[in-house]
Amino acid sequence: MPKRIEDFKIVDNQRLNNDLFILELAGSSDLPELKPGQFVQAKVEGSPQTFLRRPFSIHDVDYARNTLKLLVQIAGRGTGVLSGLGKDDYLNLIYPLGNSFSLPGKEEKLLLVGGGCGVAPLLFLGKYLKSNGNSPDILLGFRNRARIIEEAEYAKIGRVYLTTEDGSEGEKGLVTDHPVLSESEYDRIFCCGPDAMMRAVAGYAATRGIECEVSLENLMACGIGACLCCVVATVNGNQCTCIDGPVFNINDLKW
Amino acid sequence: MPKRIEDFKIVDNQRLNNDLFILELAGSSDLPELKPGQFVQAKVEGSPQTFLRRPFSIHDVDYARNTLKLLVQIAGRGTGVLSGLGKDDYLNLIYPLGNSFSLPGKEEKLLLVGGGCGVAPLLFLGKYLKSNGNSPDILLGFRNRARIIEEAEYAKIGRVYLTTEDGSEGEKGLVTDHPVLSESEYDRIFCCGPDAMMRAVAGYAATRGIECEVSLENLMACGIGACLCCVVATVNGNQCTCIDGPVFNINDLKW
Amino acid sequence: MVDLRFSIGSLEFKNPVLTASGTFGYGSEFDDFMDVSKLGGIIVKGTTLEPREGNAYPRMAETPSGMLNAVGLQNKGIDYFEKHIYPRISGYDTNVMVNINGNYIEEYVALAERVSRLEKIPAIELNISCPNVKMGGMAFGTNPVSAREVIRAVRAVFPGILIVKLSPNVTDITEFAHIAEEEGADSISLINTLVGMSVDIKKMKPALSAITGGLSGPAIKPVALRMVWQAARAVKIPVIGIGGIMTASDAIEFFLAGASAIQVGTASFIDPQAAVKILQGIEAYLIAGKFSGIDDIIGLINRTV
Amino acid sequence: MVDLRFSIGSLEFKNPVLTASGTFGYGSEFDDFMDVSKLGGIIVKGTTLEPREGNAYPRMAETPSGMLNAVGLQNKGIDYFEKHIYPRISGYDTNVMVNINGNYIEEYVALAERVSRLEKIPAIELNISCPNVKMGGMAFGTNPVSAREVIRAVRAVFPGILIVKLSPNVTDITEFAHIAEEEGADSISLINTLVGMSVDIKKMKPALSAITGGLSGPAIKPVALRMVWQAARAVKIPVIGIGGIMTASDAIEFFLAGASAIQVGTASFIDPQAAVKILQGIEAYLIAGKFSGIDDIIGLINRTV
Ligand SMILES: Cc1cc2nc3c(=O)[nH]c(=O)nc-3n(C[C@H](O)[C@H](O)[C@H](O)COP(=O)(O)OP(=O)(O)OC[C@H]3O[C@@H](n4cnc5c(N)ncnc54)[C@H](O)[C@@H]3O)c2cc1C
Ligand SMILES: Cc1cc2nc3c(=O)[nH]c(=O)nc-3n(C[C@H](O)[C@H](O)[C@H](O)COP(=O)(O)OP(=O)(O)OC[C@H]3O[C@@H](n4cnc5c(N)ncnc54)[C@H](O)[C@@H]3O)c2cc1C
Ligand SMILES: Cc1cc2nc3c(=O)[nH]c(=O)nc-3n(C[C@H](O)[C@H](O)[C@H](O)COP(=O)(O)O)c2cc1C
Ligand SMILES: Cc1cc2nc3c(=O)[nH]c(=O)nc-3n(C[C@H](O)[C@H](O)[C@H](O)COP(=O)(O)O)c2cc1C
Ligand code: FES
Ligand code: FES
Repeated sequence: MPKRIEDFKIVDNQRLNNDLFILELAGSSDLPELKPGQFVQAKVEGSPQTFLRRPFSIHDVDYARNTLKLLVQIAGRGTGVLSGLGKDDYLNLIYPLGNSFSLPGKEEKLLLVGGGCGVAPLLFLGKYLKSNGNSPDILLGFRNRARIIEEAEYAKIGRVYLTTEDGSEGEKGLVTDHPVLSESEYDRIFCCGPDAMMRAVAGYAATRGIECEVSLENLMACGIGACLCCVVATVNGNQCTCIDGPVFNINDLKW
Repeated sequence: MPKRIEDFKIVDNQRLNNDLFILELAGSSDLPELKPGQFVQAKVEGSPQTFLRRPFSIHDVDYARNTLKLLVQIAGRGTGVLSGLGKDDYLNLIYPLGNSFSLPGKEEKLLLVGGGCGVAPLLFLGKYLKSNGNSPDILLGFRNRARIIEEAEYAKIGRVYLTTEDGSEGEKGLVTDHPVLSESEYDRIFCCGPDAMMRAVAGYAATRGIECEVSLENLMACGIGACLCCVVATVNGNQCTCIDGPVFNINDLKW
Repeated sequence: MVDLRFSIGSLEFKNPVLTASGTFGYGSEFDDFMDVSKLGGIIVKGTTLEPREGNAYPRMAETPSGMLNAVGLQNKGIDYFEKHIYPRISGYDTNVMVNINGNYIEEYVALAERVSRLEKIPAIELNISCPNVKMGGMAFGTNPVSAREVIRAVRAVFPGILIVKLSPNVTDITEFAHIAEEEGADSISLINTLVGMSVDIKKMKPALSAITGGLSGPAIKPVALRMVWQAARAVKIPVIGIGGIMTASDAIEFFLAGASAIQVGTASFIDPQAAVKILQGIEAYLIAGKFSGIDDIIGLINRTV
Repeated sequence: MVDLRFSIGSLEFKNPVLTASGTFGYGSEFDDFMDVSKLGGIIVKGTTLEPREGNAYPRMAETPSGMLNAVGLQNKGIDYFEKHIYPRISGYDTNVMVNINGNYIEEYVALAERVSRLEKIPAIELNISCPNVKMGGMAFGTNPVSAREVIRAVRAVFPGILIVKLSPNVTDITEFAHIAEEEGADSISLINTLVGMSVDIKKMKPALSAITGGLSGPAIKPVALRMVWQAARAVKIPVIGIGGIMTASDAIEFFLAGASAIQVGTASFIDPQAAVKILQGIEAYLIAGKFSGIDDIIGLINRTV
């Protein structure tokens, strides 16, 4: 699937809370087929401190509207500027980038695990899996009730389990504390979220021998395999998270 | 008059033509008394290529509304960004900076000469002189009829003479070609505009022994006399256009 | 039409826009975005005799108008290059050049010999300026004695076009420019990255695993331009300007200062079409200025001051 | 309250935020914007024995995240300084220091002697790194032999606190740091500007009358930080970090890398209150991190890596 560089028009900027917003972007040409786990490199205009592009996972795709969505957390200067984009502003993207989550067999019992804004690629993945005939369980962890996002969307895909760090909703604790992990037998886990969470989930999966894929968020310069800045140590040596990833099977990672 | 650093709110951005616009800015505290010839240093936000502040002459002042106006020509990156400012945006200014045109005697016969966007300080100066009891003649040069700006405003101050390079309005040619210069006897000329124009007018004034002040637009870094970047060679050695100027008597300049 | 050709010795380039080593992969990474063959040439990733894993992550930090990298010459080695990459890239209708690196002079020499056997690689860029490796690299490029030795040794075995890539981390760039010329280099390219550093004040640690890294991007352009100007006045061989070139206007500054060609580096990360856009912009500038070719503007500022 | 004091030898500073020579005038230019006495110290304009007119206009060019200047030490000379400026600035309740410059060692020495008689000037900053003068300046600071000579000569006549300001335009900054320490300097400050250049492609001429100039601002921060880190590990005397410090966060990077104090330069042109804001930000960072004082974070990254 050839990569493109294209101006997208903002059709919506929905603020979820203090830190998070969802940009809906309309392509200026027909969207190619996109795969869950893929990401874009966005050029932040008007931010003197932002020199390089910023990578964001594809959060959702609507081929009928020819739009895609990014779920963005305000982490610093670049994302701060993006949060101010409004209707009819433009955002230049290089896309689609990276590999994708593997397509499981229809009979496999799947668990999607996400935390905080790391849930970004999970919605697209969940919808994709559902259309493939899967109905994955979904385990989401947030800091507290107020931070929970898009629960209703996930509920359309499969059964949703929640944890909050303060116990204000769902189970109290981290995703790996949720009882569903000991009660159910999964064939495969797809996980994305903060590094510590992914490592914990990977640890759980490894000890149980469950197939597990994680989506990494290494610092990137180019996003297209040209700079070798984004590497992760794998059993096959240093690999680029931008082209060999961002999705890796935990068996390949030297974690 | 102490210098200030202050956020101004844009109350109007009026586009005059492709290249020129007028920003009207409201101070967040009461404006101090400003003098014609003084300038501001504006901080351009959201322009990655603009590192330093940008100097602009005070074009007009309305103490009643607590606003001042800048007449800005789109010259590059910074002014391009400023042209996009809209109501309720903010512009941070360091002001008031620089010296000012001298206050002439009431009986003096005065000529204001300006060209292109170099007319910026002339409107404020003209109004100021008028309130002082002078009624200066005003000689303005533009490229063509379409570039003429604010003629009506100047007409309220004194008699307006026009030149255009293509003859589409007023006399054809440069300001120094205008017959009024040979027909009238002036005591004093205040001039600002492109370098070549100011030098030509200074030449005219010098040969006739007319007092003449010009307003220079040297490249500036600080605007407050701290960097010594903006110097002009004078009979007293290199002087800073930001504090010893921008207005200089041509007798002091080594032109 | 303006004449954009330039040449180094017997080697002709269709135009003076090349891509900088380590910033353009092997070219194919950019196939989706442009016709790579339109460029004057591409210089592939820094290559070594043996495969290298490079430095640990994190290897990159953004800085004001620039970036630091400490990749550390990760590459699969010359064997892999010859078998798997060479067949692929030798199809480009442009000059494909290899940037060679080593810990010891012997490695440089062995590598140069290997590359000299690759028919479709007309030139090597001898990198004595990589700041991101513990041995070799910049150690050669900042010491006049070892710079001379390694250039001489490589020149002795490499009959093709030899470009020496200089380090800016020196007191006097002209000293190294002279050495390269004296030892028979056909051209010099500069600058490689400036050694820099960034600290993560939240983690209270250096931002890079290797602590220091190489600074590239527009931040270094004024330094690069100055060194290119100095070097171009010091030597007669063509000088290739590198450093912070993002636009045609940047490139033209380098030509006016004396560069015969330029390389586009970090710019390609932000706009993968940067190199072709720069090429188009140069052409437009020459046409607007009624110049007959790129030669007309090379070193022009030396005539106007 | 956190303890922000720092000292060089016997000289105490109320805090480690100083202003860089040539960017803060004589302090009074900033009186309207802040209480200058709140700063740890100010270093006034580069001063010479005789008055100097500096270079011709244009002396400045904006560059990506930085600027080039080629002021060339314009100042009215030590006589004028003593008569007209000294009485005015000695009223500040902070350390006012003079940055001294010369074409010859004799001039440096004569100037140091003159300044040593000014009771309220406790320290000089010996500038051997000005890139914008034809003689002296950087020529001293990039040659180890003459650097040693000039430092030794000044040290012999100047009993006060001697800070040596180093040039970044050298292959090995630690060599010069060592020389300063060996010759009895009480402190070193770095970096002065990097030599750079800019070309006006419309006029096809260098942007500066002097062709080259000194690059300052955030663009140089990574290079400055690296050199400060290297120098601070090489010597025992306190190192004052300079280069592209715009915010408290930038300043903290320098402290973590080993600087005992910092100077704010170009930042003051864009925000005349930059220095006090940086001071406040440093204090806030120390409080948030529950540090008892600035000493706790100096060179901290050397302990975490
Ligand atoms: C493949 C991939 C997919 C991603 N998907 C999403 C997503 O869907 N939604 C989302 O909100 N974020 C996502 N991120 C992270 C996002 O790219 C960063 O948060 C963003 O670049 C920060 O930019 P900034 O200018 O606001 O922050 P900066 O001011 O540059 O930095 C603020 C903080 O963010 C960290 N940061 C900066 N760049 C990155 C980066 N490339 N990756 C991780 N951390 C970074 C910095 O270390 C710093 O601590 C993804 C990252 C990758 C690599
Ligand atoms: C005291 C003073 C008063 C001024 N008053 C006005 C005014 O009232 N209205 C107005 O439109 N302009 C005025 N100028 C000029 C104005 O400051 C510049 O046009 C502006 O800074 C250009 O910014 P830019 O980022 O758009 O251009 P850039 O992209 O930085 O440069 C574009 C072109 O403008 C030139 N330029 C850049 N900075 C300056 C500068 N400081 N002075 C002159 N030329 C410059 C450059 O050399 C270049 O050729 C004044 C300048 C001074 C020194
Ligand atoms: C990520 C990265 C990797 C690089 N790798 C190499 C390399 O392998 N060999 C080399 O000679 N230069 C290498 N360089 C230096 C560039 O080729 C170039 O000299 C430098 O980046 C300055 O140009 P720029 O500012 O246009 O990027 C690398 C630069 C970057 C940013
Ligand atoms: C306009 C200007 C004038 C300067 N003049 C001097 C000087 O007279 N003496 C000196 O030692 N350094 C001088 N410098 C260098 C600064 O003191 C400082 O070392 C340098 O600018 C780097 O810091 P910055 O990036 O914070 O500006 C000057 C810098 C600028 C920008
Ligand atoms: S970000 Fe450049 S190779 Fe992955
Ligand atoms: S602009 Fe800095 S002294 Fe005039």
